[in-house]
Amino acid sequence: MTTAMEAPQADRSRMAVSETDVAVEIIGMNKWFADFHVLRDINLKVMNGERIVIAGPSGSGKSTLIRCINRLEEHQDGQIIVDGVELTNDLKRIDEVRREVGMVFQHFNLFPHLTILQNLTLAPIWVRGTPKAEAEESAMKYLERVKIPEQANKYPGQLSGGQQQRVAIARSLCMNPKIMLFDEPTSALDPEMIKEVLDVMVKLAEDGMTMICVTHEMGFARQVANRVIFMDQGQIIEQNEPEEFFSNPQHERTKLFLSQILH
Amino acid sequence: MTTAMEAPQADRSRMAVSETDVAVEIIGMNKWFADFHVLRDINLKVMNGERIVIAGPSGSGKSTLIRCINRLEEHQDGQIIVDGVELTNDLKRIDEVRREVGMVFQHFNLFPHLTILQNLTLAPIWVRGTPKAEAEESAMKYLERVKIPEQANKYPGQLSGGQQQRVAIARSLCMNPKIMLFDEPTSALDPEMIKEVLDVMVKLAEDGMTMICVTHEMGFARQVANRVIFMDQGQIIEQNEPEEFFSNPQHERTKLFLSQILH
Amino acid sequence: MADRSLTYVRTEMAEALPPPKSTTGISAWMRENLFSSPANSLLTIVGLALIIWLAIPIWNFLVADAVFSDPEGLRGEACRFEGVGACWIFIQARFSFFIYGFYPPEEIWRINLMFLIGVILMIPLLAPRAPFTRTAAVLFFLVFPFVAFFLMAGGILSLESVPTNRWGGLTLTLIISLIGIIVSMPVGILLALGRQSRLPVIKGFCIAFIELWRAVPLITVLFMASVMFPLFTPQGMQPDVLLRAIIGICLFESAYMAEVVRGGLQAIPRGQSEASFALGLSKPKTVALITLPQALKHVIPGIVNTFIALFKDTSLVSIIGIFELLNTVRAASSDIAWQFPTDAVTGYIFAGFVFWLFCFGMSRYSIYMENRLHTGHRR
Amino acid sequence: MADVSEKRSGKTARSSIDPSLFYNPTARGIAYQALLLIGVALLFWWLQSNAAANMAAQGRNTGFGFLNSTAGFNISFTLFPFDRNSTYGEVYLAGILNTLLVAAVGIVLATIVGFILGVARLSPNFLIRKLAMVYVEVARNVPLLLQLLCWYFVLLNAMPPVAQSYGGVEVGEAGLVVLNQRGLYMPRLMTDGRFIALLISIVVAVVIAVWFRRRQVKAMMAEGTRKPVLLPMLGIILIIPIVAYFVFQVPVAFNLPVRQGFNYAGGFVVPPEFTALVAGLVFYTAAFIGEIVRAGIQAVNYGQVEAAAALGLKDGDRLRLVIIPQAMRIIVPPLTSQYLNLTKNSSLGAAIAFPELVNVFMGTAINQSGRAVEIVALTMAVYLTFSLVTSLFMNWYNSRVALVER
Amino acid sequence: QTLDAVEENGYIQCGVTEGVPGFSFPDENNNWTGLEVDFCKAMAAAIFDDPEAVRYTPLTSQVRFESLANGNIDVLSRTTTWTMSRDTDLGISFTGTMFYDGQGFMVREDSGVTSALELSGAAVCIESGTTTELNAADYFAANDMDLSNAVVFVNQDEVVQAYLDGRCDVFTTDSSALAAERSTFSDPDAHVILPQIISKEPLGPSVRSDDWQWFDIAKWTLFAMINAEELGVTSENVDEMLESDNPAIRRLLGVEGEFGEPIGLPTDWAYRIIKHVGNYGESYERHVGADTDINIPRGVNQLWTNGGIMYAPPIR
Ligand SMILES: Nc1ncnc2c1ncn2[C@@H]1O[C@H](COP(=O)(O)OP(=O)(O)OP(=O)(O)O)[C@@H](O)[C@H]1O
Ligand SMILES: Nc1ncnc2c1ncn2[C@@H]1O[C@H](COP(=O)(O)OP(=O)(O)OP(=O)(O)O)[C@@H](O)[C@H]1O
Ligand SMILES: [Mg+2]
Ligand SMILES: [Mg+2]
Repeated sequence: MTTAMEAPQADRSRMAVSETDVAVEIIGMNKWFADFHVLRDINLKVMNGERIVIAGPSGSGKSTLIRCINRLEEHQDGQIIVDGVELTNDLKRIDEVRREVGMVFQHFNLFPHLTILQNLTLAPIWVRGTPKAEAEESAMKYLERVKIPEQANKYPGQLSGGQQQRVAIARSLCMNPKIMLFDEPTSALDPEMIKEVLDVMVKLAEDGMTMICVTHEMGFARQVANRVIFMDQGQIIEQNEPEEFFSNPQHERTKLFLSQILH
Repeated sequence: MTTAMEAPQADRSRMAVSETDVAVEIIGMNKWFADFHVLRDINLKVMNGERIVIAGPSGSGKSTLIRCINRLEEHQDGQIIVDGVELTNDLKRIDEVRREVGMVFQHFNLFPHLTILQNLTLAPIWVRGTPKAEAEESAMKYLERVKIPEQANKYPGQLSGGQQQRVAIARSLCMNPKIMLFDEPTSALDPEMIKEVLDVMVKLAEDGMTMICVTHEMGFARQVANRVIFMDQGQIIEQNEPEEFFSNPQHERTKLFLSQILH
Repeated sequence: MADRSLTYVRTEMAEALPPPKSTTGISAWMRENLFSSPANSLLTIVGLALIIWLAIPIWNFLVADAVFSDPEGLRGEACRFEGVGACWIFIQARFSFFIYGFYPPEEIWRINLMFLIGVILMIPLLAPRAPFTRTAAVLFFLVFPFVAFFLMAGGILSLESVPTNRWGGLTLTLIISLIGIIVSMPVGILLALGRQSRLPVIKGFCIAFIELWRAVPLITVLFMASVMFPLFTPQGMQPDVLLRAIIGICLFESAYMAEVVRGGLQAIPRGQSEASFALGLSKPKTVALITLPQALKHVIPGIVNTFIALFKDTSLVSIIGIFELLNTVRAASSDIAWQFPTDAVTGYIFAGFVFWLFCFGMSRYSIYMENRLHTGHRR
Repeated sequence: MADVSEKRSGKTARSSIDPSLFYNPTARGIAYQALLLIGVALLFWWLQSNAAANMAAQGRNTGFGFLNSTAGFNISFTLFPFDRNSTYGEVYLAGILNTLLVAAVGIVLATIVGFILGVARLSPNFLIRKLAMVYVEVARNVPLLLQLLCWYFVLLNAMPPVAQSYGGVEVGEAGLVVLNQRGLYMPRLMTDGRFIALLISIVVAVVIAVWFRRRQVKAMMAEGTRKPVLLPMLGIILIIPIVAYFVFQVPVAFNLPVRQGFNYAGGFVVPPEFTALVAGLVFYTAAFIGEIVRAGIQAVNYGQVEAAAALGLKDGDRLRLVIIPQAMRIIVPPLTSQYLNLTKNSSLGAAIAFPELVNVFMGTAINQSGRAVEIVALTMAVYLTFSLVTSLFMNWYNSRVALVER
Repeated sequence: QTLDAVEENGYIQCGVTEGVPGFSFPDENNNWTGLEVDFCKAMAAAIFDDPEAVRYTPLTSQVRFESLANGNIDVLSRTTTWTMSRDTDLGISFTGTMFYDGQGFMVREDSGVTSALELSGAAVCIESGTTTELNAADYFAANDMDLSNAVVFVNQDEVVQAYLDGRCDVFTTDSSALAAERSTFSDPDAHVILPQIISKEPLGPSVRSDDWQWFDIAKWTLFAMINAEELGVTSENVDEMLESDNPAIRRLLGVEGEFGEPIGLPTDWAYRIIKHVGNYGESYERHVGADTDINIPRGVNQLWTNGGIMYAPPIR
């Protein structure tokens, strides 16, 4: 049993994963959309500080899975425990979990009627009750981290896609989440912009953030993931550490999938 | 400045350019958009059967120049003489010129409410007064020439971009134009489709059509052009025959431009 | 993955299972749609109470306490008692009056014939992918109005002449709205084109015309038509009240139609007309063959909506004494022979239902067209 | 390359060539416009000369002087004292004010009902959703005039006659709130100039309350703690006027509705025509507003809601901070035109005897004075003004809230 | 000239009410009947010898004068009160009085009101655009009564409906119309018409002022009907009366003299009227008399010889 500790890359040395420190635990989870069994018998344990990449063909349930983690979708069977809180119909718990889990969407979903700064401070002010000045200060810090402090007073519509996605990441970070979820954060971007977003994500990984990413950027997976999970037809088909996963896939479907995307 | 006569390629041998046979002549032409001086002192002479490619950075006035040739834009100074007719405010002359000049647009601009066949026969019937049966017959001939006769009764929305652009070319040809203008005919197309359109254009060139093309397809320019004209900031910076133009650009701006697009 | 090994390969694929009982079936549907939360349950109860509170009296009035037949022939006496609900025999008895107004009974076949022709012509216009659309359009908009007029008015071909003050009922409602749409379409198109013109005088005129009529309520236009038009026409050349009302409605409706058409024209990309110019088509031909057909296709739903509004608005002509449907209903309910406690209400319900039927039908049609346009001609 | 950009600007077009005028687009343009002008001028001249001939034949006067002459009829419901000695000018004013009153009350109520409807149309509750749909489909597809008549006569039949008034009293006695077929009678405030002071104090109180709310919200954002807002606001609005009342010794007496003979006299009366007109307008317009609200909310991308949820914003905050501000941009322009429609539709009050502008001015006044042209023009001018103000507002709003794009 | 135009058309265009029983009322087939309709028929009879050569145009009170003045109709016979301003200012002229009417009040019997002077503060339903509105205001003001409760409708239909539904205590209009409306109520006995007549409302036909010949035709049509009653000529005995020795009757029936010529009519013009329509008394009894639902006593509308004020200048 290899833990993330033994991950080969040098830049991972800073993170500290301890066995007892479970960020997300999913046990025997099933989900249906009406009659369609979209997630089947999902079991997954993510440690604090771990970085998981989820890959798989379109429609395999990747998005649905990570949306279940912060209860944007409801599951019907099994358990999901996030940061020690089990997700049930209890609104209070859901709010609690969502405060600790940041999420970045494929289409950014910035609020177009607010400036960048307002986008960033909205949740800290109204959810955490942070004083405005303080929230703005920390927002500027995160904007600097994603390298666009000069855009603070513009509106989302005035930024490029890459810039918008970086703002979206900063917006999540402003809530000081313990876990970050990414749902194909780069697939709506032009090639030049993909890099600037990935850079930010790599930096985040280096800083030790627990991350679960749905992405097809295999370079990114190689560089930062502790584990790659491959899904098909709503099931986890295979998981492994990146090197092994890419060089030596076990399952037939994995092989097929990899042959298609790594040309 | 080399004339088209001395163009080296073998496949150009069929054309017959005589000095006295001027298709388009532009003399000291200037054009303004409100206060913006978009075309400056343009002088250009195109012989019958010549193929001109116009290149240049975005915003340099290429589109505006060829749109002046069939009076989609009005010029304010200088003379434009097309097929012996000077373009002035006289509606009759404009109609005359437009009948002899075909134009293909970047975004095809097929008429979505008409079938392909109706698109092709519209102008012959309503402008030339050709009987419908005859117009349809010749339309089918041109559709065969652009290799999509089987699509005649579909609507433009049902065709791919490349097919649409070929229809657009056929539509212009149906009017038996003496001169064809192309405004970046391939830049809205996916790579696979570019080729099918360029093929049609090459064929057209081989048949001896007088053509003025705005395009960034340098391969095409090399293959068929008699002359390449390079524009920047509303002026003709340099013109030369293709081999010379590409291998030995004279002007600083041309060099810069070529270095950018030929990687 | 009970023992958390990093490497995991699924050996056996999990089969798709049916969803748990609790998420399917009628009880799950009810839980989801009616009782998903305490607040939602409360709403359900309120909704149910509202339905019961409304439905019982409505049912009683329309059905339980209503008079459906009269063994002694249709007479007003049958409904003259306390607590009577809707008196349907009243509608039965005066039905032909509501539909045809004062039109001479022996000439009613002319109206029916006119309706028949109209409906036959409209089928290819409204049905998707029907043949002869163009022929039908020409016939409907250019020929049908004249045929209909001569059928209605008579006076030629040995048809007895029927003056306009004998026209009435639903027939008149339909006539007014159809004339309204047939006239306002071309006028509206011209105004919309004029509003797009770069010639300042033409543009200004069209804007002023459109904005004036759109600013004022229809009832003032009708009042104006009835009291002011006579002042502005030469003596002896007096359009009758109906014609004046129709002129007023057409002016009013053209302005609305112009705005609808303008919306369509603006949606056509400039490349379309440029391509047309480049082919050598003149400006009028470009408008007629390229821009306008596309624009009109885009705004069919808008046109239908305008027509619905116009159809409802025809009821206002009753205020200036024209016997369209609503006014025939009112006139009938003040008839001595049909005095009973609910005469007005019964009449209003009938008129309301007829209007509703037409308007609802048209709005459904417009939604259907809209959906079809979204998908139409796409791959 | 020659650079001639300084030589001249493009505005000075050259004209060295002079084609035959017939084919010159500029010349054609001028000709078309001249034709139109001449046509319109001829039409107006024709109309004017007909009118002049007709008026002369009928021996009629023209001009706006009649506005100062006595009207000689009563208006049953006015916002200022009006009797049969009032002038036509006052009739005009009374009509405008009544129209505005109906419009104002109708707009407020229709907005409330419409928003509730719009939200109900999107409710997760099946029953509520369908009920709202039935409402909308009925209200939109039946002519307003018919609805108004129904409301009016249903209302009259639902109310008791005077003798059996709700809250009724014996002849000669004064009631407090009385409801019957003649209207809703309420006490009317009787007071003198000092009452103005009270009014001012209420305005001041509201201003202070609004300022207070701003301050609290700002503090809330600055310090990040929730602070009480509603209760203190209510306190401010109540306490200041009460203090003012005692300080200025404002005399407050009420004129109560007294039963005399047929009816109640005195007090403030809301006639059933007003109620029916407002009810009908609200019922009808709310259906349209409901659809606008629904479309506005639906137009907000669902991703926005999800993003807000993912940030941990609660249901209410999501609505208030994310959905409503975005939906409002889409809702406001069509909403204002519905407001304008409601105002225009209030003219149907003429059919149920509510003395709004069209009824008293285009109806009664035109018949008593015979000044058709003047009165039609004056009436239309009012509605034109409404429409102009509305479109000015709409332009202003659109430019203010337009999303900034690249 | 109106007569020429009318003869050309082959019919008279007559403006009538939208339906007041007894005066002008359409049945299901749009056949109009009533006292005022008889006048139009009489004119048609005089001109065409055919009482049915009439086209009826129902008019609201707002549009009636405009319609006449502008030639939409040839004669207005629509419960219209003859007043000076209307006669002089609107381009129309009244041709005589067909019915001496006056504005009255109707109340519910159970209200216990017996006199109009008790009506202060009552809610009054009125149709707009009529003299009724002004008369009521004058009457209430003159008697120091309160008329702040007037409810004014554009259409008569709504006025009646609102009164019946209890919106008003009082319904006021010309007493003839009150009687006519009452006859349509489901319970006519529950309503009483108060004795006070607060205005002079001579109802009569009117024509445009610009055509004196047409004016005379209209005027003498009415006078012929009244004279016929006075002379005892009825539609039944008119043929026998042709043989009468009474010179007045002989002149009336055109046996003696050429009285039709100056107004462009044949000499037997009055004979035609009486033959087809009858004399004034016949018409009155037929439409509003004691045997009808309307039941308006003859009252002042009796001939002057019988104590009324109906009086026509002699034909001579
Ligand atoms: N709200 C929904 N209702 C019904 N079916 C849904 C819903 N959302 C997703 N699905 C279906 O569930 C399946 C899994 O969807 P999901 O979005 O999780 O796939 P994915 O792996 O993220 O695919 P992609 O790579 O295209 O984003 C798909 O077949 C999809 O059609
Ligand atoms: N209708 C117009 N009004 C004002 N300015 C215009 C107009 N059309 C073009 N321009 C301006 O004129 C300049 C030249 O435009 P043009 O379209 O001819 O450039 P181009 O060389 O074709 O560029 P591209 O390669 O991007 O098509 C640009 O700066 C453009 O912004
Ligand atoms: Mg996905
Ligand atoms: Mg270009």
